[in-house]
Amino acid sequence: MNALTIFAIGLGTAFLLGLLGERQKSLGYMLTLAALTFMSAVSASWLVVFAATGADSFDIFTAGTAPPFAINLRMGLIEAALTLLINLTGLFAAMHMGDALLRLGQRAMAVLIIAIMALCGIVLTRDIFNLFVFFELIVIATAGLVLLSDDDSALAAGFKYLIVSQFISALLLVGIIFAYHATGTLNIDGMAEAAAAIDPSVSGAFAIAFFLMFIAVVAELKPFPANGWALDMYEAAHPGFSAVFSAASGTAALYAVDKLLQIGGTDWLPVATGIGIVTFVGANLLALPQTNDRRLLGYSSIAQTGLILTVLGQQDIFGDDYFFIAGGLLFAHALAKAGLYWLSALVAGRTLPDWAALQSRPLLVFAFISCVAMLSGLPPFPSFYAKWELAHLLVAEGRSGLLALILFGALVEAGYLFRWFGYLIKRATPAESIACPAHQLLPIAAAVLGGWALGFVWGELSSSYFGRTNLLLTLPLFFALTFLLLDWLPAWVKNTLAIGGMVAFFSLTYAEYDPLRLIFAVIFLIGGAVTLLASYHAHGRRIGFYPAAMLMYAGMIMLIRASDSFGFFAAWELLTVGSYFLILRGKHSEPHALSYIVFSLGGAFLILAGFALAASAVPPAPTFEIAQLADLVQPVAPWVFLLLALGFMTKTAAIGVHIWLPGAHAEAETDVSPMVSGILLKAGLYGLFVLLMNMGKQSLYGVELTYVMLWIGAITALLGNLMAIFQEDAKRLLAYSSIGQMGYALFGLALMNHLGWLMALMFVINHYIYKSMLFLSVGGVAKRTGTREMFKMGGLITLMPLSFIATLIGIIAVSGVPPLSGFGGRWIFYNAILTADARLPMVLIFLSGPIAFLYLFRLIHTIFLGQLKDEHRRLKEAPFWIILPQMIYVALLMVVAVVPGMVLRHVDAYISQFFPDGALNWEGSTITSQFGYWNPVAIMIIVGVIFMLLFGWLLFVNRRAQKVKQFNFVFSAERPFRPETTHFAWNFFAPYRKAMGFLVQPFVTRFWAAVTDLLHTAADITRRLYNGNGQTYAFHFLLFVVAVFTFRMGM
Amino acid sequence: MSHLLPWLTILLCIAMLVAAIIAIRGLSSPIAILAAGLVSLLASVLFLILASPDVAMTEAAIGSGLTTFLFFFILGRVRSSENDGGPA
Amino acid sequence: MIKRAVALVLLLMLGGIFATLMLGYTPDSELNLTARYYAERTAADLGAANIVTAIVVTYRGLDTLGEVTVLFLSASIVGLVLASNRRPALRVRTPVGELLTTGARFLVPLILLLGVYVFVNGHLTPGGGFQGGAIIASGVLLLLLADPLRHFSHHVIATVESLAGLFYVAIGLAGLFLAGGFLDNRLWPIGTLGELFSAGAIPLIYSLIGLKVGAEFSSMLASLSETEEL
Amino acid sequence: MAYIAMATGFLLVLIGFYGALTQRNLLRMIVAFTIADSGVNIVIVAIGYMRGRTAPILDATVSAAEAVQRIIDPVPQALVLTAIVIGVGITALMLAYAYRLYERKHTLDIAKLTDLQG
Amino acid sequence: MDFDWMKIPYAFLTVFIVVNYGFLMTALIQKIGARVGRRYGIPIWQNYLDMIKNYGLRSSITHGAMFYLGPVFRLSGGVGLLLFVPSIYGSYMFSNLSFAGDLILALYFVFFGTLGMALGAAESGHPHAAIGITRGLSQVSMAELPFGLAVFSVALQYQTLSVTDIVAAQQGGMLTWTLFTNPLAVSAAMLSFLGSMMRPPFDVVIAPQEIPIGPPTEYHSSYLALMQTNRVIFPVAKIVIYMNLFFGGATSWPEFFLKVFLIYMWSAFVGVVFPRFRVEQSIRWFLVWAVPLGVLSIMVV
Repeated sequence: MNALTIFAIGLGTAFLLGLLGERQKSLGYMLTLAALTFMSAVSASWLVVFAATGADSFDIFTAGTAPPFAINLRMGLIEAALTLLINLTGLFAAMHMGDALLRLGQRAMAVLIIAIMALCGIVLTRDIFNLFVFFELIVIATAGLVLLSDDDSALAAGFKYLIVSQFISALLLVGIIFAYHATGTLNIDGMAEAAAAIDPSVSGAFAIAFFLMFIAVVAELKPFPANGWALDMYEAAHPGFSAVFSAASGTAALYAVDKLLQIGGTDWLPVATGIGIVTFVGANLLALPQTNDRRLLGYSSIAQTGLILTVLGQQDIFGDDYFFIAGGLLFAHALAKAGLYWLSALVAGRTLPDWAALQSRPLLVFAFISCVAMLSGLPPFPSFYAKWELAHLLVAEGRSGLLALILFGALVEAGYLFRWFGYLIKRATPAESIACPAHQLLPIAAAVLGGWALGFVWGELSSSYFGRTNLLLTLPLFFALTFLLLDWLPAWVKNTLAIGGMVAFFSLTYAEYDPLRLIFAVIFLIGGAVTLLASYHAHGRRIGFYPAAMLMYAGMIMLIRASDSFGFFAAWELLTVGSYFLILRGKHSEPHALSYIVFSLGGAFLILAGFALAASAVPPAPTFEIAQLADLVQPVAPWVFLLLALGFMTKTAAIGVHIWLPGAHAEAETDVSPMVSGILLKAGLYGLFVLLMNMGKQSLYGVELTYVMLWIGAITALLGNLMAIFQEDAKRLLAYSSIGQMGYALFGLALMNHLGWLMALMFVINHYIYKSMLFLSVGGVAKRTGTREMFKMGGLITLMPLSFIATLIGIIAVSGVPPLSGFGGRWIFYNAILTADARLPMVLIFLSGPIAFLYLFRLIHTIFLGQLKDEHRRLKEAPFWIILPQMIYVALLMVVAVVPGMVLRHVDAYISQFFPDGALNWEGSTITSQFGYWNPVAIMIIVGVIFMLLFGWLLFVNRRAQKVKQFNFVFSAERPFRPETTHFAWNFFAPYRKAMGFLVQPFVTRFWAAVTDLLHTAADITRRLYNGNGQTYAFHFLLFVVAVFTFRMGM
Repeated sequence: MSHLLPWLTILLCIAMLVAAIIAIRGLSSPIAILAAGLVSLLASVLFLILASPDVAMTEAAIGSGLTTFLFFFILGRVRSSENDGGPA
Repeated sequence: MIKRAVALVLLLMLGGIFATLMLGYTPDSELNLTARYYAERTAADLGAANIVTAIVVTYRGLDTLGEVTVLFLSASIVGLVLASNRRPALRVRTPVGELLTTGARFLVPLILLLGVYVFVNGHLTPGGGFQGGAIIASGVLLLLLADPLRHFSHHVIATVESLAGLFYVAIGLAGLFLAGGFLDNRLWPIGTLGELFSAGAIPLIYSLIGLKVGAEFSSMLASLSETEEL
Repeated sequence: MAYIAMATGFLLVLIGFYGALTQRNLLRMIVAFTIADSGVNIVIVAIGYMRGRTAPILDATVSAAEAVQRIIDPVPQALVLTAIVIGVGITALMLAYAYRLYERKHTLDIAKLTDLQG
Repeated sequence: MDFDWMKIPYAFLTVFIVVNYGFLMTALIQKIGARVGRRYGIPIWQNYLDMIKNYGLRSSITHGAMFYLGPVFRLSGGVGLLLFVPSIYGSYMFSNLSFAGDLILALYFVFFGTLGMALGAAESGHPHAAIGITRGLSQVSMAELPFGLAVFSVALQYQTLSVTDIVAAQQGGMLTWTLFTNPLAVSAAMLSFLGSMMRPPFDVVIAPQEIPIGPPTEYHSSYLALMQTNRVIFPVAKIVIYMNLFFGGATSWPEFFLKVFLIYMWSAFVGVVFPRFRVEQSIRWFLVWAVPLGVLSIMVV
């Protein structure tokens, strides 16, 4: 079907609607929908033709004469795809705005159809003046469609829009006529050839003419300083129409700019990039302090258009990946914005927390989060693949400064979008529940399903062009997403399914891993399964828990199995997102989950930049293998190492980037905390292992990077443990202790010798076991007592003996007291530091050893020992399903304590290929290093024998011991009457705080708070730019024109 | 007559600029609108001189005719509702 | 005061840009590529005497189609904008001057005739659909001024407008299937240059445009007058 | 000749913009825009003008054969036709908006229509 | 280490000797302290009387399982520490159960006793016990740091983690003792020694007047008896480590008794002179004085 039929049908229906009387409104509405469906069908048919045959685009002539003398349209793969997007957005917008259209009658419907037809015109036409006419059509149609909204400020917004459009059209007309005069033709392709022919020395006429045309069309894209008018439109217009305005007209204007850039040639590309990047970063920054949801969406859509404009500006270096990248970003933006705007129609309140009304409908929440994920470029969606290629090509061309800006903008955008998601999930639901009639749900469903489908398509594209894996087809992610469909099942069914799936996957694949990866695989899968056992205690359906958990585990196992950098990075982002959803489930976890996602995404972007830098240094193979990190050469290698190390350290919460961990782990649910703390932190460690394994020692400006990591590890260990001492909340104490332990592991890794790595691995295993156990036992106690504050508990040893035993064993293991496995870690540590060259950081590690013992004792003393409170007298033991994993862990600890060789023997051999000297040799039950040997079995026996002897002796002597209750003691010659008065728990280590308190001031938190405040105040200052007066917006536009002109002439 | 043409155009242009300035800085709205109409009329004459009759006719019919009328119509509407206390 | 100063500075800079644009402009002595093609081929291909009309209607037919839609849009939007406060026109108006009513009765048919003449001879003499339509609209305007109480049936204007639009699109499509391309005027024999029935479909198209533009302007004026109240 | 016309056209555009930027009354602003539009139209037509040539109408005086040497560039005129009509369309729309704004907010002063900010 | 069974009776013998020596020595030291204060002091065999009395008491109360295990942990910590380190260098009989890697084991085994004591006392629910534990843990944790640094520098110096080898290296007469080869480490260790001996400058843990004997407040009869035996064994065991590491170890029992007595006198001597530190003062004192010495000893070796 010829593309012109789009125009014919569009106009025909519009005029036909004029015929219908007032009464046949519904007939008119049906006609409108039919027309829009037909137009979408035409472009869909073209898309199928081009996608199938891969034919290149061809021209359609009008008026029977060849192009330069008549207007021609070009229909190609890109045009077909864009027109399809525009028509579909129009169709769904019409469906969504049904009631408004019916209220305003056929004229409004005619205006809508003509608007959509004009947008298709902009995409198809190859004639400059025709482009101008269609732009004017859009201006008038937009001004008209703004009336659909019932908000009375829409009129003012429409008028401001018209004012600025007058300026734009005046400049555009002058530009066109002078360009015509200089080149002799109005056809874009003709003009392009003629422009190339004109020698640039005559910089006068044509360059300025092109400048005017270019600046006018770019102004349609609402660039940052000059877009006050657009924001009012977004805020005031009917959400259905705002979707069209941001998705469809944004797309059309972008493609128009792309056509213009063909004429302008390469020396105009930097101008486009400059405007684009300023818009992207500026709009995102200004979106931070926004409270009105539609205005925020307005800012976000302007930012995304700016990003795509930057990509347009870089098209010379992208070659044939250009449409893959620009298309990925464009479609993700369009679908996400349309979806979000349509969602905003359902929500009554206009501030962000009002969106909490969506909580009652899980499907709408899923729609919201898919749109947010699409916008921030998270894995399964097209923008993720596009972002990956964009980063790689930018760095390959040495434009890493631009990439840094883009990543900064993307981080800010992710920040305010996930903050919004946090409000949606956590805030109190407002009174009026949302009414969602079918005709408003269908468009949202279409947008979301479109997003996921495009995610699959882009996956196929990226696997065929670049050899990347199509994420949606990988087994773990597929398994995780099936849980989305099974979410209506009861929790225990899903739990069994999950555990079964994980164990099955492990049994299928455990042969492939080398010893190091095997340990991590065991922890992630088998460890995950054991931790999931604790989830049996929850009854009901736990909507959203299992998809998130499975997403996290899928991300982790894919991380291990990833051999190339793309798989690694995709897995990294998957586990980040999965863990974010898990953490967000906690009752008060909203701010912490937000800081977690922002830090993790910041780290992920660093890793992305690192891989891009690495890929640019290596000859361009389709996929950059992780192993290739090893042969990076000097100028690039230290920077890659720095970026990747920083990225991984955000995940292991090294000091400086640790502030998200306490909140995230403490506020998470009972069975989520062990998962997040025991298992997730190991992903960061695995990253560091891979990095150090491949890149070894690097030095930047003469500074040994591994030495710096050594110090960071030592400081983290000390401060992590020190902060843990002063915590009143049990889970926060354990969270800070995780930071400390991770500092230990980082220290071990950074020692860069055989035993250091062995110690780190020993730590990985030990830390998983006892941290999960401690979190579970504390979680069980918190569930029973209802509070996490330690001074409110006390004396629970009699009521919850099993939890006590688990915590006791955990404490002995963590503090490294001989019989248990903790001592093994310490022993290897000693041997390691004897051989290591750097000695000063050891001091901090020595100090953090005993300090670790302090806060652990505080944990067990305040919870289990001391005085039992009256209200806890009738507490039962923690639920069975929380106790069971703890007992498994106790048994595991015993096994690892007695026979550490079973686990570490193979790993020792594996590490020796990196560090041949200093290997331990294991024979029988003794382990000898060059300094001494350690026989865990013998120690266990000796200590056991002495212990039993004395215990027997005491039993014999005290046969008739009289059991006395806790409360029965004399205290300064009186019998205490209230247990609370004698339970010493509050500010347990007061002397330590007096002595070492200065080390624990929250410098880092204050630093990050200062950074965010800076961004917010900057945004608030610049926000005053938009004072609502249409004339000032006209001023801004002219200022923008003059500024870009001087910038261009200056360049 | 053809040698007179350049002088005629100059005169015409000056008149147009003066009318435009009046339209912008004019005291009351009606005078401004009339001045704009005048600018449009003079423009159509200028188009004739520049050998484009079609445009001259359009400018005359639509530019000066209809636009000026639209302005007066709206001005009338605003004026009338102004003095009788404005619409409810 | 600062606003004026800033405005002046800005416009000076813009003026600078325009000045450099103008200095770079050299009127070319020969017709450029496209203009020469039009000059040579219009008479032979389309048989239209007025080259500008040929360009407007056939060569850049899509522009004109867009053009007409612009008017259609602004008419319907003005209707939308002003429709919301439609009051029953039950007002008594001071009787209109004698001179106006009789003059109107005499002049209106003449104006309509002139309008029709203009857009029918669009392809021969200067002028065409837009100018003719405007003249007809001014005729309708005169009627309105003369007799403000006359209630123009919106339905009539709307049907005229829509039918004209539909026929225009139909001719375009016909051109696509029968003749060379969309909006091609060689549906009918182009006849001899200068004849009334020459240049294929151009006269038909232009008269349709004339009717449509006239209808749109008058609907705009009618909706404006409808909101008239005491 | 063409220079004079073009210069006046540009001056008109500048005057129009100045008016649009400084006038607070909506109607006066729209008047300024119409003047800017006329200015632009004059510039466009001035571009097409060639010295010593006549209008692009083939009739008795200008036969089809010698048209190439005699007529001026018809294309700008075709463009101006459309530009004028579009200009009118937008002006009509702005007037309707201005009226509706006046009706709803009882003021024609642009500075008072600033309820959407930030 | 091939585990030969003959070591068990010898280990019992060593424990028996050390226990008796401990009783007599601590009584003697207290007598000396009293005589310095111009008091007559307690009879030498006072400790035996206390033991007999405590074991003889018929009434014994217990606050729960962990309370019961507290003293057991404590004493097994003391005995274990003693047995893991060779008392007499060179003699097969009295090298106890020591093996090559026992230096680190000894360093961490000290915590075994402290942990047990703390848990047991906490179970008693007595606030004094809890306050005592806090003070004890804070102070000991900081006191351990210089000692750990000293041990590490010694290990670096002799490149071994076995106590026997270290003692072997110091057998070449007085001048080869670590005291002279690595004075910084020894000074740091001796300062930290004060911290862990609960003698007056750092005895705020069991501060007799403020919180009557701190953690073991609720213990009496046979539990207290066990603790008493540990109060005797543990210092000796700790001194044995100091002796072996820094003062050339003991080749015969009389040399063993003399050196242990002298090292014990060092803490008693300092204890009598200085007033009691609060916990944060003692922490700061260790940080300012002892830790820099330890760090220097590491850097120097």
